[in-house]
Amino acid sequence: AYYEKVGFRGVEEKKSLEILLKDNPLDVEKLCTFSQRFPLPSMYRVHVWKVLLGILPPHSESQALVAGYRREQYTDVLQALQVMRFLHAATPQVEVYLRMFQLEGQELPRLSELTPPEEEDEDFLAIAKAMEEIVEDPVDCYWLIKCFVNQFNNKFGDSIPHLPKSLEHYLSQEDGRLLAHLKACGALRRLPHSLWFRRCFAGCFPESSLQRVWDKVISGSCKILVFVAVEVLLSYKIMLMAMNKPEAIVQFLSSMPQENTDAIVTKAIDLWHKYCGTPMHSV
Amino acid sequence: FLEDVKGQAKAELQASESRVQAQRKVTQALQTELLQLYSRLDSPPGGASEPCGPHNTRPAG
Amino acid sequence: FLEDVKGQAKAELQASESRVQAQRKVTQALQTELLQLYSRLDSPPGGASEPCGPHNTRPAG
Repeated sequence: AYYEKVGFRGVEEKKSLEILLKDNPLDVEKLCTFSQRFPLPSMYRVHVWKVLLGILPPHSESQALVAGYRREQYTDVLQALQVMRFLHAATPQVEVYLRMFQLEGQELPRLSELTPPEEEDEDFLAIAKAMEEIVEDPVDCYWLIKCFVNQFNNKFGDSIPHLPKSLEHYLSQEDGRLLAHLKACGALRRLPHSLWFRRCFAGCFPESSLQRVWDKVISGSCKILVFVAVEVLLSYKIMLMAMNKPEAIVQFLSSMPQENTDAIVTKAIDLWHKYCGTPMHSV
Repeated sequence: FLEDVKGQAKAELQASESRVQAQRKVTQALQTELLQLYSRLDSPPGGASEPCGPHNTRPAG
Repeated sequence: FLEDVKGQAKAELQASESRVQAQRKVTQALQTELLQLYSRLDSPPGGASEPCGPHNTRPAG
């Protein structure tokens, strides 16, 4: 019965999204609210992400023109990097995206000083790798990576340093004993915050779970990341309580089992709605 | 309605201008590389020691 | 009046388009120059042998 209900709900949600997508121009605010409340049906996900990130304009008459511009820009940048010998046939695709992003951000090193990607690039590469799994078309993929990363940094850059504190707060509400244990053994400060809050769980969750988290991030919430982290900790409470070495805890959390990440995300979204409320904009 | 038309035009213009910006970044990068290469060409070939130059110190990928 | 707004938007977009084309000509010229420089650098100063190996076998672009 539970699945029936979920399935039914899914159909209703899909219908109401289809109605929203017929609007011309698209109501971006309503699409945001929809994505905050419901998971996006996978067949519409890339399209909605592109609209939310401003890659596609809301007016349907403009979309083909703008899509053409996006493709041209992609080709121009890619081609220049090839001529400059920054890219070769063997260059991994995610590194191609990195160099393109660096060129557009005026952060491309000189060719003579070029080194393999460094640690500071790892967050970008992890996000790119995950996006590559979700999005087939390389032009869409590059634009989504670029706009996701830029929007995330612009919008949430100031909030990110506060997320560990927020995690501690909500964990204390949900499970004081677990929090006390993590504090006592010195693991709390060493949790994989960067993996969770800078990479938005890229490389940590399989894409099927990850994209449901990114629906929320792209539509405007970075707080969801805190609740996902809380649920990760709660889900593995028994194991974590049995570990006393912070290294072991960090190690375990950095390469988590991949089995029940879907359940973790579902619970995290519920928890997030519980604390932060469900966006009520009618859709 | 007028606002709507204006909004639409603005979105198109922004997307078009984004291409111009990208082209400018490409120009800058090309100029930087050209300058580097010219300075390599200007230094005498028999000189300092690196016959193959820095371009092959880089792993391909 | 609406036609006026639309006409203006169209003119702005055209101006942007011609900026793109102008920039593209610049980058094309720079790329051509870069390719030429590379081919000069890739062919060794003295002879026909290629001491610097595989980096110059790769077609750029």
